[in-house]
Amino acid sequence: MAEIVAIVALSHAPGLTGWLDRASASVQKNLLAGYAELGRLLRQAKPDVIIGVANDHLLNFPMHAIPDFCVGTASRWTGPAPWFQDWVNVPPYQVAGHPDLAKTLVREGAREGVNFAFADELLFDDNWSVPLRYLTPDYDIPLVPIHMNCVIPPLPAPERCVEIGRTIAEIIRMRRPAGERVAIMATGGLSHDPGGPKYFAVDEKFDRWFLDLLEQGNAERIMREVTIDKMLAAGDGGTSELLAWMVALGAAGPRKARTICYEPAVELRCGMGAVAWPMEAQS
Amino acid sequence: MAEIVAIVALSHAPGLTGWLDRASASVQKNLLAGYAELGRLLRQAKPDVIIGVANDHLLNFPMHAIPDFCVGTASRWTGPAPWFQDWVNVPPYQVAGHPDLAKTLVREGAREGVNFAFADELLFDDNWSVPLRYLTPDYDIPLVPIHMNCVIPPLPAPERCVEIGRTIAEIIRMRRPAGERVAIMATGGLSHDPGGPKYFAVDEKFDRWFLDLLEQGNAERIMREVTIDKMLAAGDGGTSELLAWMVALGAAGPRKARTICYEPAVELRCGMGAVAWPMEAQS
Amino acid sequence: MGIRDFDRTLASNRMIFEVRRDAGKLQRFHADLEATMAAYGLTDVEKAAWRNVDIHRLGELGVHPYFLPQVSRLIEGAAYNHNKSAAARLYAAKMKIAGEE
Amino acid sequence: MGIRDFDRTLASNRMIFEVRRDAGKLQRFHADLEATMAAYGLTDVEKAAWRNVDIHRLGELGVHPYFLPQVSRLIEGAAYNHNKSAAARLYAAKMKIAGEE
Ligand SMILES: [Fe+3]
Ligand SMILES: [Fe+3]
Repeated sequence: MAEIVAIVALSHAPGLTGWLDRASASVQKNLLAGYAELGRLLRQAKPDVIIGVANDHLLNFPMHAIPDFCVGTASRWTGPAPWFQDWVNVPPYQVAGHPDLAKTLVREGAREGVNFAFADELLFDDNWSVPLRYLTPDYDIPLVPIHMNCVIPPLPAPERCVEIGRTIAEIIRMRRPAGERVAIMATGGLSHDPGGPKYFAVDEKFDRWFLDLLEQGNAERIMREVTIDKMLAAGDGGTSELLAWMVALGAAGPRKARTICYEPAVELRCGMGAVAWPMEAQS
Repeated sequence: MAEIVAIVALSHAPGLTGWLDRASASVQKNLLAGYAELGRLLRQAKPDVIIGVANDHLLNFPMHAIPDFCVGTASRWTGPAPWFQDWVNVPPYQVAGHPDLAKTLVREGAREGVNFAFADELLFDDNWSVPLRYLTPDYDIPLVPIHMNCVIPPLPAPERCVEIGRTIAEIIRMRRPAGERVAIMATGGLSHDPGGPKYFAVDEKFDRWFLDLLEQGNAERIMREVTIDKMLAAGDGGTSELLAWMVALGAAGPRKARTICYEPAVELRCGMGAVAWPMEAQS
Repeated sequence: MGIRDFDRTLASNRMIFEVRRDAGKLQRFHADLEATMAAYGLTDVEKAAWRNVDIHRLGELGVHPYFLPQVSRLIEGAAYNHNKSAAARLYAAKMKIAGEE
Repeated sequence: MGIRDFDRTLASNRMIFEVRRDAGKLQRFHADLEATMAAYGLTDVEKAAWRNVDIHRLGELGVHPYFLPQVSRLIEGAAYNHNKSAAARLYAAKMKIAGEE
C-alpha cells in the first residue's frame, strides 16, 4: 500500500503572481511567508507525485459535456496556456505527469462508483500555474491534475466531494504500490466573485468561519453547514471552488487542518489562504 | 403548459429488423402485431415531438468522458450510422429534431439538478433505427433523442433514472408552450447479454417479473427491487438498458403500464417486449 | 444573474470558450468580430451586446459569469490585471458596480 | 469478466470505438491491422489477442463486453447476424460458449 504523505489546500488567485505588488506590504509579506512555508511542508514530505484537485475554470470542459471530475493522464504537462500567460505572469513551465497513477484512479474509481473522465490534454491556467510557482518552483514533482466542475450548476454536492476524496485516498492506499509517496493538493477559493457584483470584495467572515471549521476537523459538520448556497452567497462566481478543498478534506478524514496563512486580499480580489492537514510520519 | 400524450417503452434488438425470419412463426406474428399496435397508439396520440430515451451503445460517448444523459439538439437526424446499416437492415432515413425543446431540457434540467450533456451530432444504431421503423415508418414525427449511459459503470441508479423522468415530465408541463403534444419513448432491454456468456439466452422469468411490476404501477417498489445487480444477473451486457424504461416510468408516475407484447425471443437474442402507459385523454 | 442562470447552450458561451483556447481563433476574433459571431451562430441580441461591449447584457443573456471579466480582458488585455487596470475598470463600468478609481 | 471489469483506459477500447464511427478508419483497420494497432498504442498482449482474434482474451484484458460481438462482426461481417451466422458462430467459438449449430 502506498502512503499519503501530505494534504494541503490553498487559494490560486492570479493576483498572487500577476499583481501582488498592488497589495499592502503586510499582505505581501504574510502571503509570501505562508506559501513558502506550505511549499516547505509539501517538499519535506518527499512526495513521488502530487494529485492536484482544482476547478476547471471553463477552460477544458466543453459546454456540451461537463464532467464532474476529469483526471489528467498525460506523461507531461505544460503551462500556462497561451492566452493566460500574461495574466498569471508565470513563465512557461513543464512538469511530469504520472499516467500509471492517473489510470489507476480512473479504473478503480469506476469500480467504486466514481465516473472519472480522463484527458491526455489539459490547458492549465491559474489553477496550477499559481500554486506550482510557489510550492514546487523547480517543477520537479510529477503532477496528476484532477480538473473538476466547481462553477457550472449542477455542481457536485459537498457530500459527494468528500466521498470522492475518501475514495481517492482509499485507492491510493489499497491499489498503489508499497513505498509510493503521494501528496494531495487542492486549489481554489476562498471567497471571490469573478463575474459577479462582488468582484472587488472578499467575504472575510465566511472565510474565517470555513477555516475554523477545517481546524475543528469535523467533516460531517462541514458537509452539512458549508452548503453550495452559502458558498455562492460569499461570492457567486468562484467561492464554490472550495468544493476542491472538500475533496482534500475527504482524503484527510478526521484530521484537524492547520491554517498556514489567511489574508482577505481585496487587491487580489480573493480571500487568500492556505491550510495543511498534519500527516503522521510513517517513514 | 404542454401535454404528455403518450409514454411507451419497447425493446430495440436489431434482430427485429435484421433477421426476424429466423424466429418462429408465432414469435414473428406476435411481435409484428404488438409493435404495430404500439405504433398505432403512439401515432393516434398525435404527438408534435417524441422524446426518445435509449442506451448510447458506446457509439457516441467517448471512452474518456461518459455523460449519464445527452440530449440531441440538432434540427435533423439521419440513420442508421454506416457501419450499422447492414446489421439493422433498415434503409437510410431522416427525421426532424426539435432544437427548441431539446435546449429547454438542457437549460431547465440544469436548474433542476440534472447535468444533461447535449450534442448536435449523434450516430444512430439499433437504438432508434429499430423502433422508428415500426412505430413511425414515415419518419414524420420530430425526435429529441436522449442517449444515456446504460452499460458503462458506474451507471445512473434506478432511483436517479426515475427522478430524471419526473424532471423531464415536469419541464414539459411547466416550461413548454400550451398546446404542445409530447410523447416519451424509451427503448432498450429486456433481458439480453451482448458480449457475455448468456449471448444466446433470454431470462424470461426476469422479464415477466419486471413487466408485472410495471403493470402494478408502483415506481417506489420498482426502484427498490429492480436493482442494477439484478439487471446484470439477467444479462450483464444489455439488460441494464431497462434504466431507460425507468426514465419513462418516472415520467408516467403512478400509472399502471399495459404490456402490449412479450416474447422471450432467443432467435433475436433478446427478451422482446413493449408497454404503454395509458394517458388520460385531455384533448 | 449568477452561475445558476447561465445558459450552456448559448452560442456566445461556445465562442468565448473556444477563442481562449486557440490562438488562431483568438486572432480572427480580434480581427473580425462580426465574422466570428456569425460563425458561431450568435443571435441578433447577442451580437448587439458584443458590439456594445455590454458585459452586463451578456450576463443577462446567459453568458457564464466567469467569462464576463474575461470579456473585459479580451478587450483591454489581461496583463497586470489589478483593480485599477483598464480591464478591471471596464468590467466595473459595464457592470455598473463600484470599482477602484 | 463483465461490464464492471472493463477498462475504459485500454487502448483497444478506443480503437474499436473509433473504427466503427469512421469509414476511413474502418478501411485502414481492415487493410492493415498492425498499423492501426500501433497508431492506437495497443500493448503487446492486446496486439497478440487481436492477431489471434482471441475475443475472450480481449474481454479479459478489459475490452467492453458490448464490443466483443462487434469484434466478431468486424471480422465476419454484420449483415443477417442470426444465431447461425458466421459472426455469431465465431463469437460462440472464441468465447467457448454453446451457440447454435
Ligand atoms: Fe479559480
Ligand atoms: Fe441496446
